[in-house]
Amino acid sequence: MALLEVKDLKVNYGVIQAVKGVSFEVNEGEVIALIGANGAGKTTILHTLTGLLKAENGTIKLEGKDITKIPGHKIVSMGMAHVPEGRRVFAQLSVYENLQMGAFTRSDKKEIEDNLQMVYERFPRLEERKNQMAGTLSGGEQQMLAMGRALMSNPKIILMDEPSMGLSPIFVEEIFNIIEKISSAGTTVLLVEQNAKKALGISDRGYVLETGNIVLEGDSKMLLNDETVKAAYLGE
Amino acid sequence: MRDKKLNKTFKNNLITYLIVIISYALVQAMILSGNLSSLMQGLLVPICTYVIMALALNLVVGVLGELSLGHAGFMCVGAFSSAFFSKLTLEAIPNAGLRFFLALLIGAVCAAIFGIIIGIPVLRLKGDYLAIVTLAFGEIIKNFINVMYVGKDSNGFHFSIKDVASLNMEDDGLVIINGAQGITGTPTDSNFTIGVLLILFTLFVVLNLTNSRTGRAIMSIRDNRIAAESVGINITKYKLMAFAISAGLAGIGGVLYAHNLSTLTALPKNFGYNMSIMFLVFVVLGGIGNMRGSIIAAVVLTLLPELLRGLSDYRMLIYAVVLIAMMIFTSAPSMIEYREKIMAKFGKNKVSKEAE
Amino acid sequence: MGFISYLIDGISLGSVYALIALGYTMVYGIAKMLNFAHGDVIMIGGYTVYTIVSTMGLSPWLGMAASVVVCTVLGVAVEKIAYKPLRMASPLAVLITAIGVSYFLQNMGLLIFTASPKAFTSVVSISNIKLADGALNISGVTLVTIITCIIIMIALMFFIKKTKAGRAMVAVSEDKGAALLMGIDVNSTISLTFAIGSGLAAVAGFLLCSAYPTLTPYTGAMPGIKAFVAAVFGGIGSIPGAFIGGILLGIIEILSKAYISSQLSDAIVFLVLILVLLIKPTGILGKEIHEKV
Amino acid sequence: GNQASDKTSTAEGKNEVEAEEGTFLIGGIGPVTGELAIYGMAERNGAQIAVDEINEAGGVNGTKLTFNFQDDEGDAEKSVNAYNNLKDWGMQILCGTVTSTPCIAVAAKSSQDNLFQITPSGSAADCIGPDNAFRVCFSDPDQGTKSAEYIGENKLAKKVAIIYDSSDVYSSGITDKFVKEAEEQDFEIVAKEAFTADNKTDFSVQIKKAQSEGADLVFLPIYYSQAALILQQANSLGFETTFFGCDGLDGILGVENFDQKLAEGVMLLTPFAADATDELTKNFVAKYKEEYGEVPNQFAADGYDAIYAIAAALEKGECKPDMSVSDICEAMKKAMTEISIEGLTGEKITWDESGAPDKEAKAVVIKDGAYSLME
Amino acid sequence: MAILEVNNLSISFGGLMAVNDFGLNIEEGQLYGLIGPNGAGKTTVFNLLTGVYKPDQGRVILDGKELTGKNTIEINQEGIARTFQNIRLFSQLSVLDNVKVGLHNDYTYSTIEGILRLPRYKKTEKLMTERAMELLEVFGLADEAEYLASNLPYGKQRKLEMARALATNPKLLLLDEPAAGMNPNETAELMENIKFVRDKFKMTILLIEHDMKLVAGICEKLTVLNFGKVLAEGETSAVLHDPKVITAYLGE
Ligand SMILES: Nc1ncnc2c1ncn2[C@@H]1O[C@H](COP(=O)(O)OP(=O)(O)OP(=O)(O)O)[C@@H](O)[C@H]1O
Ligand SMILES: Nc1ncnc2c1ncn2[C@@H]1O[C@H](COP(=O)(O)OP(=O)(O)OP(=O)(O)O)[C@@H](O)[C@H]1O
Ligand SMILES: [Mg+2]
Ligand SMILES: [Mg+2]
Repeated sequence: MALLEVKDLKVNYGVIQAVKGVSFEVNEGEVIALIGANGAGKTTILHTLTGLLKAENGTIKLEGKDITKIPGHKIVSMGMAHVPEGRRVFAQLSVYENLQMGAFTRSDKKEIEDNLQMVYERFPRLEERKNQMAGTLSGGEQQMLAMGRALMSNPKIILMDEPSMGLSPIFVEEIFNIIEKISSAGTTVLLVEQNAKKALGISDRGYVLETGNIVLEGDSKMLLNDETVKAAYLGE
Repeated sequence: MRDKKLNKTFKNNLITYLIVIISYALVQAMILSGNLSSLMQGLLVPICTYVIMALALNLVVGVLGELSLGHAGFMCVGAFSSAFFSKLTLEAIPNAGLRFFLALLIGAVCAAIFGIIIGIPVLRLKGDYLAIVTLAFGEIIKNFINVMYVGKDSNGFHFSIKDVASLNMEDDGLVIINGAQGITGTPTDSNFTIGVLLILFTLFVVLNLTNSRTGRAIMSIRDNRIAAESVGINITKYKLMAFAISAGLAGIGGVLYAHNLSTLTALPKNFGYNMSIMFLVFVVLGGIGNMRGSIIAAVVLTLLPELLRGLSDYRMLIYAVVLIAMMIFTSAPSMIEYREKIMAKFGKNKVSKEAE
Repeated sequence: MGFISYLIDGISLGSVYALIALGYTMVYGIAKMLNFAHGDVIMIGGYTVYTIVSTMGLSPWLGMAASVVVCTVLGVAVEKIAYKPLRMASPLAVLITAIGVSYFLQNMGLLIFTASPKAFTSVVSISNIKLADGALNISGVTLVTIITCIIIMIALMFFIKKTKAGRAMVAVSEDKGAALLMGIDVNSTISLTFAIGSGLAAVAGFLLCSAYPTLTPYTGAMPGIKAFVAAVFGGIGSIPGAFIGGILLGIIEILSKAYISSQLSDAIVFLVLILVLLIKPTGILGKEIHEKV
Repeated sequence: GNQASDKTSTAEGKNEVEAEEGTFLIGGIGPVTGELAIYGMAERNGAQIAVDEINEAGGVNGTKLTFNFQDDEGDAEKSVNAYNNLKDWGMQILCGTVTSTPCIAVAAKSSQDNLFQITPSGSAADCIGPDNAFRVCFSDPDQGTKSAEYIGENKLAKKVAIIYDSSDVYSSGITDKFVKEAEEQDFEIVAKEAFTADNKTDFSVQIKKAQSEGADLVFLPIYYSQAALILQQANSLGFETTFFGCDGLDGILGVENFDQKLAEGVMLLTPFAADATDELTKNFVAKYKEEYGEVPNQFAADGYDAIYAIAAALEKGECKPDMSVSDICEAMKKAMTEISIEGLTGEKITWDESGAPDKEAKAVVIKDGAYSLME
Repeated sequence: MAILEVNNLSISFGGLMAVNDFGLNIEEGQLYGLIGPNGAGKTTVFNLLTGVYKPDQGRVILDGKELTGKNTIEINQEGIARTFQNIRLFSQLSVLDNVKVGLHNDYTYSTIEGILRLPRYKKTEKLMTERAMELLEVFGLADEAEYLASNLPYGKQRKLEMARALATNPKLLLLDEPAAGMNPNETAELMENIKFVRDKFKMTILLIEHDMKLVAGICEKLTVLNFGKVLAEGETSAVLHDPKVITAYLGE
């Protein structure tokens, strides 16, 4: 059984249909890449998965349970975390407080503390800046914070929306390393990326989205060598 | 493409002007044929006043993007300065038209000056802080007029903030502004036609301003102050300008108001923050930045309590309920979406019919 | 002696403003909306106590408890019916709706309780404290109000900083979407905010009416606006700011009446407010939010 | 979005009172919502009682009266709207308006229409500016002057403090004249402290000023809702003095749950006292209580008297309901100066051409929780 | 002659030295890159150059003119225009009007002329529209001229910001991560745009970018910032092979 299973998902903004019947699945332990041009509907899909948007049609199943109609705030404790596009850190709160916010649904103090240390280990910069207001962090720092915050809920599956956007080359490497580490630590990852090359490089399978439809799917290596993908997304 | 856009704004504005003009013609026709009730006839000038106020406020709220809770104050300045003038020159200028025209100028200019004075804090403050300062200004104006006594006798003007007695006037003296009792005996120089002309004037100023270099500068400040600065827009200048013009127009509204009734007092009811809030209701209900919407909202909301008279004691309660319901209907995202969908269906049907 | 006695009067008046401002600022800080109907919830609270204590002759404690319950339920109901549909709409739309609610409550009060003023029986039975041989007089209500204010202020700050629900409120106030992603139930958090805000309004209601014991359907309107001014003065959204703003507003109001002009005191109060905001554009304790470019 | 067509559909603004053929159509205007609602409601109720009485007794020369009261929220503009609404309804005589500023605005309109107007309680001098406008109550200047005279002549005080509402036409009107008359009288005004509509809960400063200036009388030309607060606050400040007010103070004993001990010794110059023992008052108070569950105040009495004045003038002027508004007005204008009525607010009230009533002000003092006439 | 000369520029926030003794020399017509790790202070340098922040110390000289201490508006009029890392468009204005706001100071008529629609209004507006359309053409935005700026797709929004900045007719154009959020194809197109702008308008351009393909592809010289300090500067290829830069920024 797939960990996350999406069937015939349609999402509208008013009269505009942004997602036009998308089906895909994510198996436990996989890293799945969702690539596509600007405005293809990637963010919209992620927002629908975690309840920020309502689906017009279709079902979303997490561990076999239909979560399509479940209110968004209950989804985190079911094991799905989301690193949103544009980071959306709590600007007026400190780095530490932001991380604590990530563990909102949990109550085991001890484990939260362990989790925090794990995040600090992975992102030393966050520990250095733990008392700085998140709003004044640089772009890259905010991205780390957003990932750290999502990890604080100890999720089974983590959705990441363009985590490499605006990061320095060394950091892009770093982020993808971290994603791999997160994955090898047992967390399933659904990764939305503009940086198709890197995303397909670390993922097991990939889906290509174009104007609200999945036009191509398959093994990431296969996609990397696909001529149309090369032309459209890899800039080769 | 470009021409299309120019045409579109032009068309849109033209429709707005036409709505006003056609409404005017219809109402005139009804008056002439004796089909308009006294109540409605009496409401015509007040409606014009509120339409002007809504347009003026929309310039600040919709175009400049700042919240003002003090427009009743500008209106108050316009009303009192012009009523003062008209009462004073009642005999000196027997021609009502000329007198009213001069009163208009005086009211607009005085209010605009206050607009600039208020504009100064506006430059430093944002959002709710600005709102409270405009509210404060409005209240100061009201409070001050309530203790202002001005009289004139053979020795000239006398001024006091204590009482009539301390004006120390000769016996022939005429008290013009009598504290809380305000000004009585202002000539009723305004009428519906003048009101509509003033609406058209206000519309002309607001719409043309918005579609000009100045208007773009003001709107760029609204949309993103930092970016506006980065392309060299003088924030101070344009904010002040928007405030001054808006205040001047509100002053015109005040002049119209003052010359419709024979009494003018600066009570909380007429010129308090509640009135400013009422104007804000017009603007928000009509759609922020939407001039035509402001006009319609001002008309509807001025008529509504009068139309509800039949409900007697429940009148204002129902009014409140209707206001809330209208707000939710026009602004709730779910409602907007719902309306969009219906419109889309409607539109589609039309298209497919045409295709057949 | 005169000055000190005026100062005490100022603090008495200010403490009432402060108490109302706390509820205002709390709702503003979290829900980011100016709940212009706050003052009218206070009025409903006052009438509830009046009905139970003076009309039905029951105990003031019961009156106060009932008032808190009534206001809390009212606040939550109003939020659900009138504000919630506009959650994602422009803040101005919500402001206007709040004004509609304010009209509604006032006219409701008018229909139920008529326009005739009712004399409120104070719920505070502590007698006045006289200092300096009776030259200085601090009323029992003032003492209770100030102490209540301080307790509420500290409790609110503790609640927001330290409790889970409090932190949820902060997150919701910053970014509702991101808060949802943290697993926070945004709707019930906002309901809770209104519940607390309205509960505070009830407390403000019976202390306001104890200090100034006439009750009409419009009792809450003016203090509501003053408290809004106080909250902005102190830095809207800041809880200690509301307290300080309220007290200062009261003091300025009384001193300007006493030493400058009772006719122009409104103007003077507002003038001081403007000057303070010009020097400190976000109020006394307001955080200056620097936008990172 | 067409404004004009909106108007047509409602041109005949709905009105809950049927305009009955063959009756005199009397309109009333005053605030029944908003902060001044209490005055408008009292007046409406008082007038309604009078109308019912007259109709029960067979009407005026056999013609019944129909009364229609419209809300104006105490605002001049709304008042003109109410006036126009009543005109659409067919009003022939106006009993209103309740408050002064609207009254002046409406009088300007009614004089254009030459429609007879009598205001029960519009006390500003200008309320009866046009010659079609009359009033029942005393004028503000009258009340100010009379109060000062009364205090001076009866040597009630040497040092007088005034607390008044500087944002209110009524209150500041009385104050002006009071101060002026005080110069002629043998007392000194030691403090003149104001409050405003936006600032009427805390009176500690005003009271302390009066107290520290050693005022032995505090003049309160204000309405009773604020006066109740002032009395309470003065009491808690331990300020014992005489309080003296005008007709606005009437009603203070009717405040529900009010501690009447606080009002002990308060004097007021008023034409009406609900505790008066004459038959007329007793009857009226009983009826009012039965109908509306409250003790009537002076505004109710003014409304009642206004209707009786209208009835008397109609009778005297031999008006018929089918006469034109203007003819009725002319007849009544003349009749008004010839009639004399036994009212709640005066024993023999007569009017002169200016429209002002001639009646005795009664000075009453509150003793043992009741009004009692002073000599 | 250097068109931009920056000497020991510094600013700190609280205890943090965000920019520390920063210096920079750019020749006229150069395409210059400013790179460095996240949080190194690159955007802060832009904010200092454009007067958004006031430096604690240091000087900025543009084309021989001292800019230190001037505010944003004055600096723009002296000839520096910029784009923002987090896009800042006039979202409720049309694409065309966004550019016209940029033309505000070069094409003038008075408010009165505007309200009364006098001939100068018509003439100037026409010229403005022509000029704005020219600029939009450069970035391939002409077809979207009537769209609301907020309705443009992300990549086009970035281009619109550049067009708007160019409209102020600057001597120096600052671009903060122009390629962020673009896919490789869009980036390639953007590189052409930037080169075109430089050649056509004889513009000097200073840009911040993390996309090394773009940096290596079009920048002539680079300065690398690390912890607010200059880590390296010089010819692009040399800098990109500097081991210090590789460890701090590029990675293996
Ligand atoms: N709030 C909204 N209202 C209306 N339309 C929207 C809204 N948000 C997104 N859209 C539209 O929905 C479509 C999909 O947008 P989405 O943000 O999901 O794309 P994306 O694939 O994440 O793109 P990007 O790479 O730019 O993040 C686009 O056409 C966009 O314009
Ligand atoms: N207003 C501010 N208050 C406090 N610290 C700030 C402020 N602005 C920037 N900083 C800090 O200064 C440092 C430099 O920030 P800056 O935005 O210039 O980085 P950057 O080099 O542009 O990074 P990126 O590539 O991630 O955008 C960061 O550590 C940031 O947290
Ligand atoms: Mg996206
Ligand atoms: Mg940056």
